[in-house]
Amino acid sequence: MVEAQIEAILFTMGEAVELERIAGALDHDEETTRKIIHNMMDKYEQEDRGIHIIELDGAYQLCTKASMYETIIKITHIPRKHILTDVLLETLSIVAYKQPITKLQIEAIRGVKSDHAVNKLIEYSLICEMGRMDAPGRPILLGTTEEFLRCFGLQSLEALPIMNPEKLEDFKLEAEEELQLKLDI
Amino acid sequence: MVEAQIEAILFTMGEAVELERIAGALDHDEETTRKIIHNMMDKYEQEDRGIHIIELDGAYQLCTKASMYETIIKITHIPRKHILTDVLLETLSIVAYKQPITKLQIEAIRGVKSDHAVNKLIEYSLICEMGRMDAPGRPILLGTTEEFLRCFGLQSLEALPIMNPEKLEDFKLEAEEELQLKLDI
Amino acid sequence: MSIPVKLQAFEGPLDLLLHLIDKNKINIYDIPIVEITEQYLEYIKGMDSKDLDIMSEFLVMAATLINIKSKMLLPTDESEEAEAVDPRQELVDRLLEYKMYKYISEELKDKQLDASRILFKQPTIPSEISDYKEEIDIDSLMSDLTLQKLHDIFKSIVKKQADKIDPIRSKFGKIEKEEINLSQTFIHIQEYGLLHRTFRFRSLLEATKSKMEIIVTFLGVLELIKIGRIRIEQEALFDDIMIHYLANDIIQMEGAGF
Repeated sequence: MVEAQIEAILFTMGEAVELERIAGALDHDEETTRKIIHNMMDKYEQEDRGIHIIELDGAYQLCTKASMYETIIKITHIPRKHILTDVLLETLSIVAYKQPITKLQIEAIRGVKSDHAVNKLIEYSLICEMGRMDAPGRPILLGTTEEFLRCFGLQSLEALPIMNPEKLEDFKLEAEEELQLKLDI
Repeated sequence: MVEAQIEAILFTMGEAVELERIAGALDHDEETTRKIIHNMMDKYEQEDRGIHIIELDGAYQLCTKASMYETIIKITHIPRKHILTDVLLETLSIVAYKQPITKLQIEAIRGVKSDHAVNKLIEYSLICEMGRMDAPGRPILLGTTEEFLRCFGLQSLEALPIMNPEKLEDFKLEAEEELQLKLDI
Repeated sequence: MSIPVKLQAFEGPLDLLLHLIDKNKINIYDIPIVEITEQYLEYIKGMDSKDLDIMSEFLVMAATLINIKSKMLLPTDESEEAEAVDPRQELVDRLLEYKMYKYISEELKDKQLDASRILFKQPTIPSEISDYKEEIDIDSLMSDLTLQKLHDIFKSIVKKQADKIDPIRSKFGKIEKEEINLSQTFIHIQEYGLLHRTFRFRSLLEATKSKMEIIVTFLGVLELIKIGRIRIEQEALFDDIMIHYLANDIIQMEGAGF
């Protein structure tokens, strides 16, 4: 039971914890605690364990065994499956056509928080920071990357299918006309 | 040896790791890997261990045992994650049981606007966008996240407390009893 | 938001109703609608009406209650008694569903408390390894995406935005008391239908001046769909909804069982 407590403490703390603090949390004297920890250290050295306790200047820390590095390298190198979900596509198209644009502006258009989508697109190097807006809080402006253009074989942003600004005007006019209609009545 | 590798992976990564990735790093098939992990899970339940493996929707994560909590708070301050108000909990339950669901559908059940609650839950990573509904206006569909499972100690959505239709029956019985009481008088 | 303190506890109209039902020890399947409506109205009278968003939700429920009350006061048609539906049924169903979620959220609260005793650790990838950055193959990521598709996606978003700059709704600033004649609107839609046979839903709204009128028109359309007098279709997402008037006459609302 004491061993379990020590394991839980070292796991949660992550960093090296002084013997004194461990003993204090367990209501044990330091000498007994030290003995228990060293007993545990032996157990951790068994083959079926991937982590062990190391001692650093009177403090103890739980960490991965060096022999496990290859496995860790392997798992960190396994490529994850990446797909452009509808959410990402939608966000990407907004950035492409409205850049430079802030996250808040994206969220206003989409009607929902978009941190996750923006972060993913940055991770994928499809969009990036383009500076900051000269406004309170100096929000970050986002735009598409060269990588993005290259994927479509585009020389520059001007080559994007035209939407702005005529089309936008059309939509606005349409809406205004309807408003006018109503006011006329 | 394989067990040691799995322990090292889960310890190092900290987060939930998909079975698929673990198997990939070990050069094992998923079924064998799954069996080994479940075998390990049993071992971790022994008295002298303070940590164990939990399953989250086909991924595995190392964490402390709940029984260790009292010991750990003696040594360190544990910041409370997000405290969910009744409004948030209510909205979250609706999303959990009815997902994928639109904000309008949530509002129909609650009888009140729910923008604030929905946005907060997204901010806390407890719910997320799951795409858009194939209907006029293409409203956003919401569902719960892995973080939701973790925060509520659920292995998967199937582990949600069952409510229909027994619970409804209970309510009905309750109501009928009350009615009976009244008729008896 | 400046609702009096005693009311702040209610999350919405359903919450308030459940409270009243509880307080009065009423059977949810047999709500004494007259009393409950009175109590409900009494409550919302005490509300600060400055916050229209909140107020309107409580008012919608008030209207529902009054509607149910009036229906219950009407004498039931003897011949139709067999299939008569209790006007309270829909409300009861909603209340039960809501109550269920309230109940389940209590259970979830307990689960969260239990789970909060479990602690995790941050990733500790050794520095020798952590320099590695995952390569993402953008070309395969983007393989299904064409410029045309990207353009279409953006177009549909802008269209949605344009719809949102709803000239009607953007004019809402205040709630006015007004007389909307439901049966008149019901007949008006049919007159319009007889005249045009096939028309855009939007064109029906062109003569409407207020939110209430739009709502009533919409309700009328729904009712006409329900009784099979009109058919609607939409060619593609975001297109206008087309309405086809199928009948050759006009019926009164009473006949439609409104």
